This record gives sequence, C-alpha cells and structure tokens, in this order.
Amino acid sequence: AASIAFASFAVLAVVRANQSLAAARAEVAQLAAERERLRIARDLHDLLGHSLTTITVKAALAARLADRDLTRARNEIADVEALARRTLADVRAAVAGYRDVRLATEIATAREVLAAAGIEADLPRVVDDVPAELAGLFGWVVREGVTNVVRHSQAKRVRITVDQRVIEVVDDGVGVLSAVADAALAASGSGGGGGHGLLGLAERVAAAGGRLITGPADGFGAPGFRLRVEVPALALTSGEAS
Amino acid sequence: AASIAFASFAVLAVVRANQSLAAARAEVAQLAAERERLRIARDLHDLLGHSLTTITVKAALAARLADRDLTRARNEIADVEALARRTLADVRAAVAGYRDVRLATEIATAREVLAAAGIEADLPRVVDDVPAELAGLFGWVVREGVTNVVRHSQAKRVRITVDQRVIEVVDDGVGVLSAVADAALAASGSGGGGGHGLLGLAERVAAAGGRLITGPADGFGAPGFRLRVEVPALALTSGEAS
Amino acid sequence: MTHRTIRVLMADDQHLVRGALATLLALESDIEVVAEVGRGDDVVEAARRTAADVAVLDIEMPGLDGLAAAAALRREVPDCRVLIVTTFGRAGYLRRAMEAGVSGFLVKDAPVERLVDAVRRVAAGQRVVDPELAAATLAAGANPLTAR
Ligand SMILES: Nc1ncnc2c1ncn2[C@@H]1O[C@H](COP(=O)(O)OP(=O)(O)OP(=O)(O)O)[C@@H](O)[C@H]1O
Ligand SMILES: Nc1ncnc2c1ncn2[C@@H]1O[C@H](COP(=O)(O)OP(=O)(O)OP(=O)(O)O)[C@@H](O)[C@H]1O
Ligand SMILES: [Mg+2]
Ligand SMILES: [Mg+2]
Ligand SMILES: [Mg+2]
Repeated sequence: AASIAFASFAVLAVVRANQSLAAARAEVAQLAAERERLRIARDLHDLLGHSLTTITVKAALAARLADRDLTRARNEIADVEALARRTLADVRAAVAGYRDVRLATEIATAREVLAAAGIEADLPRVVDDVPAELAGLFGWVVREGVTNVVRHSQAKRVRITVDQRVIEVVDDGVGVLSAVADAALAASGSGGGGGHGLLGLAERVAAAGGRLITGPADGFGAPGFRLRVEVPALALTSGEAS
Repeated sequence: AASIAFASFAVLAVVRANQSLAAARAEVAQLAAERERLRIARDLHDLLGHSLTTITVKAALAARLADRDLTRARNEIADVEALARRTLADVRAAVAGYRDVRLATEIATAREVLAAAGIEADLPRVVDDVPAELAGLFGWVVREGVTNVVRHSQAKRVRITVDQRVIEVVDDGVGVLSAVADAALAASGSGGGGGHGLLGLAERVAAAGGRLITGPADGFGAPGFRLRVEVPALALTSGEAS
Repeated sequence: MTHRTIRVLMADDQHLVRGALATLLALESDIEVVAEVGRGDDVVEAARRTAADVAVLDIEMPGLDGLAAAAALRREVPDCRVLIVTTFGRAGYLRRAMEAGVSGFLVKDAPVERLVDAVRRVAAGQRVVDPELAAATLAAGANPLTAR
C-alpha cells in the first residue's frame, strides 16, 4: 500500500510538473520579450534620439538662415543630409544586430551578395562540424568578412573555409595596400579613422577566447586580404558568441 | 513489484519533467526574445527606413537647388524639418510602446515629470495591493493622466490614489472649461477634434471590463479635473491590460 | 549617339522621394525625366509610351513590385534598362533582381553623384552594384517571407 500511495504521489507530481511547465513557459516568454523590448528601447533612444534631434534643429536653422545667409544655410542642409544618411546606416546596423546570426544563413546570404557583386565565390556547403557554440561567432566572421570584401577589396574571387575551430575569408583583391588603410586598421582600436567592423569582431572573438588575424592572402591572389579567426578548444566557454 | 516498478517509473518521470522544465525555460526565453527582436526590427525598418530616406533625398535636393531656385530650396528645407520632427515623434512613441508599462515605473516617472513641471505631487509610495492583472492598465492611467495634467491643466497640485480596483488622478487646474475642450472630449469618440489619449485609455479600460470617468475635481481645488478608472472584481478576465 | 540625352522613367510609390529624385536627376544636362509613376503595374506601359532608356524602380510598390516590373520590362520593352533603388537590402531581392536581368541596384539614400553616375553607366550598358546595398543586404539577412 505504501508503494501504491507513493506511486500516486509521484504521478501527481508528474502532473504538477507539467502544469508548472506550461505556466513557466508563458512567464519566461513574457519576461524574455519584455527584457528584449527594454534593451531595444534603450538602444533606440540612444541611437536615434540624439541624431534626429540634431537633424530637426539643423533643418530649422537652415530654414531661418535661407533668407539671411545662404552659405550657412547650405552648410546646415549639407549637415542634415550627411546626418540622415548616417542615421539610416545606424538603423540598418542596429536592425542587423537584433537578428540572430547563424553560420548557415550568413553563408547563404553571402552567396547571393557575392553573386550579385560579380565576385566568384568558393563557399562551404556543409558547416555541420562547427560546434553549436561557435556557429554564431563564425556567422559574424562571414558577415563582416564578406561585407568588407564587397566594399573594399575589388576582388574577383573569394574563398571561405571552415573547420571546427577555424574560419577564413580570403580574397584576391587590392588588400590593405596604402598607408592610409593600414593606419585605419591600426587606429580602429583607438576609435580613429577606420571602421568598427573588424574592431567589433575582434572583441567578440576575444570574448570567446579566440584570436583574429588579418594579413595578405599569400598565394590565393596578390596581394589580397585574409581574415582568419581561431578559437582553441580549451577556450570554449559557455555563452560567448551572441 | 509491479507497483514498485511503476513508482520508479513515475519518479523518473518527475526528474525528467524537472529537467525538461529547465531546458524549456531557456529555449522558450530565447525564442520569445528573438520573436520580439524580429517584430521590432520590422517596425523599425518600416518606421525609419522611409522617413530617413526621404529626409536624405530632400536635403540633397535643397542643397542643389539653393543656387538655382531659392524658393523651392526653402520649401524643401521646410519639408525636411517637418519630416524630421515627425520622425522624432514616431521614434518617441515607438520607444514608449516598447517599454512595458508597469504601475510602479509609471509612478516613478510621473514623480519626475511633475517635479520638472513644478506641480506639487501627492503620489502613492506603495502599490503592492494592486493585483498583477491591473498593474499594466493602471500604469497607462497614470501615464495618460499625468501627461494631460502637465499639458492641459495649469494645475498647481495633483494627487493620485490607488486601491485594489480603483485609481484616480485629480488636479486643481482649469478643468475642462471651455466648450471647445468639452467638445473635444465628446468628439474624440468619433475621431473628431480632441486627442486620442483618453479615448485609447477608455478602450483599454473597457477591454478589462472596467469604466473610465472624467469630471471636475470637486473639493480638491476648483474646478480641476478628475480621471477615475474602476474595474470591478468580477470583471477581471485574464490578459486584459497590455 | 553618345551625346543624346538619357530618357529616364521613375517609379516609386513614395511620391516625396520620387519627386525629389526626379528633380535631382533632371538637374543634370544629359538626363531627362520622361515619366513618373507610383505603381509597379504602370511601369511597362509608361516605358513603352515614352521610349525610356532607363527605368529607375523602387522595389516595394503597390500593383506589382519593382522586381516583377523589371522582369516584365525585360520581356516587353527590352531596350529599356533597369536600375533598382531601394531603402532595404533584403536577401532574395538581389537574387531576384539578377534573375530579372536588371543592370544595377543601389540604396535610395546614395549620394546624388553616385545615383547620377549609376544612371549614366546603366544607360551605357554597364552593370552597377552598389557596395553599400550589398552591405545592407548582408546586414538585413534572409527575408523571413521569402526564405526557403
Ligand atoms: N577584404 C579587404 N580588402 C581590402 N581592404 C580591407 C578588406 N577588409 C578590410 N579592409 C580595410 O580595413 C579597414 C577596416 O575594416 P573594418 O571592417 O574595420 O571597417 P570598415 O569596413 O571600413 O567600416 P565598418 O565595417 O565599420 O562599416 C577598411 O576600411 C579597409 O580599408
Ligand atoms: N487634466 C486636465 N485638465 C484640463 N483639461 C484636460 C485634462 N485632461 C484632459 N483634458 C482635456 O481633454 C481633452 C482630451 O484629452 P486626451 O488625452 O484625449 O487628448 P489630448 O491630450 O489632447 O491628446 P493626446 O492624449 O492624444 O496626445 C484635452 O485636449 C483637454 O482639452
Ligand atoms: Mg567593415
Ligand atoms: Mg492626452
Ligand atoms: Mg515603395
């Protein structure tokens, strides 16, 4: 009888656990969505509040100045144009950040973009052997690497290779030729001239305990550009790549 | 033996259910967050992509026209200013919408806003006795009520009182004096002259099975304005207030 | 032949943008805007009627989207080349654009010089891919509506 009573108790516990599972699901989902909304609201506020206010004020100023000082009015309106364009770029980047980055999807998008840009692409078909914890990080490498190839390289060919711990994006373009571009790369650490792409990527890679290496493509096509990210097995900690 | 075996099986099931509870939590949270991000990203695209593009293109046009046709240039600048203003308002509204409205946060915000406006405020310190299902709705009442006080009332003092089913925002300002404002309130149901604030609030309240009452403040300071929302206990259905 | 003006058709449902872009293009001495439409399904008829050399098409339009309009143009008015301008780079758009045989695509907020240059190059039979649009596409990722 004891074991029967125990059995009934256990069955009841199963039922309870299932009920609480459903309740927990709803609650967890709501909390997660709310946290996400708050985060994005903060982002938006910081990202857009300031620049849209500046645009508005400068447009108002240009309107006032049009009758009195055409040169200054023209400068203000040129500022408005540049600001609005940059704000739109910021919005695009922010929206991109809200999307989950997965290696397979990034490769699919890269295939399409490279084809459209007329750049011959040699891309991995299967990326199943990349551990799940690295799929996000490697996805970012593909996205930033390919964006740079399209924007900066003038390459004819690009090749991406992936294995369990290493990913490489190599092109046969102009490479980082000029002192200017070199300086940009070097300075990006100090927030100087260059972009944020590789800097941001380097931070993500470092957070995952890996390293990012850039240099000429050697051999693939001269001089070219090589972007390589390595994450040693030991470095794998939980919850790195976003 | 049979019942013992069954008991073991049931115990195992409890363990399994608990494990799956933890796993489900993580998965559900991630999915919910991602769904929310995608939804907001789409909103952002639509909201900002178009208006920022228009601002950019029109500013470019104004710059080009400045030398040739000053009148048209001036018109373009005026358009840019109006657009930028509207976009900023849209962003503010979006950000506000993404913030979850909770009574406690809304009261904290109201305290700040009223202090900044130089209006003496008597606000509840503790709102723990408001049932969770009403916290969102009552938060909206505080937000809209206080916004209206600041915008329309010219009040010197405002008092908010809350109990389990009733919330009131009372001020000692001008009240709805003029025929114009009365008409606005009345017409808001048909989308006429007045704002949308009270109308929208009335809809939320109705959805929760409650009612919204407006009128003079009687006694608190003449004539004043009183905004009162009552939700009878029976009316409480799940998932009303957003 | 080389000094003939380029006849441009503008299609965009956002009339503020369309008007501004049309005026900007018309300020160039070698460009003439011969038609403006606000719906995708008006594009073919307008291109035929005006003998446009280049159709500048928005993607998201009522009636017919810009990519479908581009495909129809290639079939029915093959002399008219297509330049796609869009606010949003979405994966799927680029692929469809190429399948539709468009000559160029760029972001709508590109600097005027870039737009004017793209119109001239497309008119001359060249292909123009704006790196910024490619970058925007990579950023935006697969369009959930057309994925798979
Ligand atoms: N594949 C490449 N070929 C040639 N140069 C490159 C390549 N990738 C990067 N570079 C050079 O390195 C610089 C820094 O790249 P990074 O991605 O950090 O910034 P960006 O692309 O200029 O701007 P952002 O990524 O912030 O939009 C680039 O400006 C470019 O000069
Ligand atoms: N506390 C108050 N004191 C005086 N008049 C008020 C007060 N609250 C509301 N009103 C009057 O009622 C009208 C309708 O209010 P409602 O909140 O619906 O619209 P609104 O505040 O004008 O616009 P919106 O809320 O859409 O921004 C107001 O325009 C105002 O004339
Ligand atoms: Mg970059
Ligand atoms: Mg109001
Ligand atoms: Mg459109």
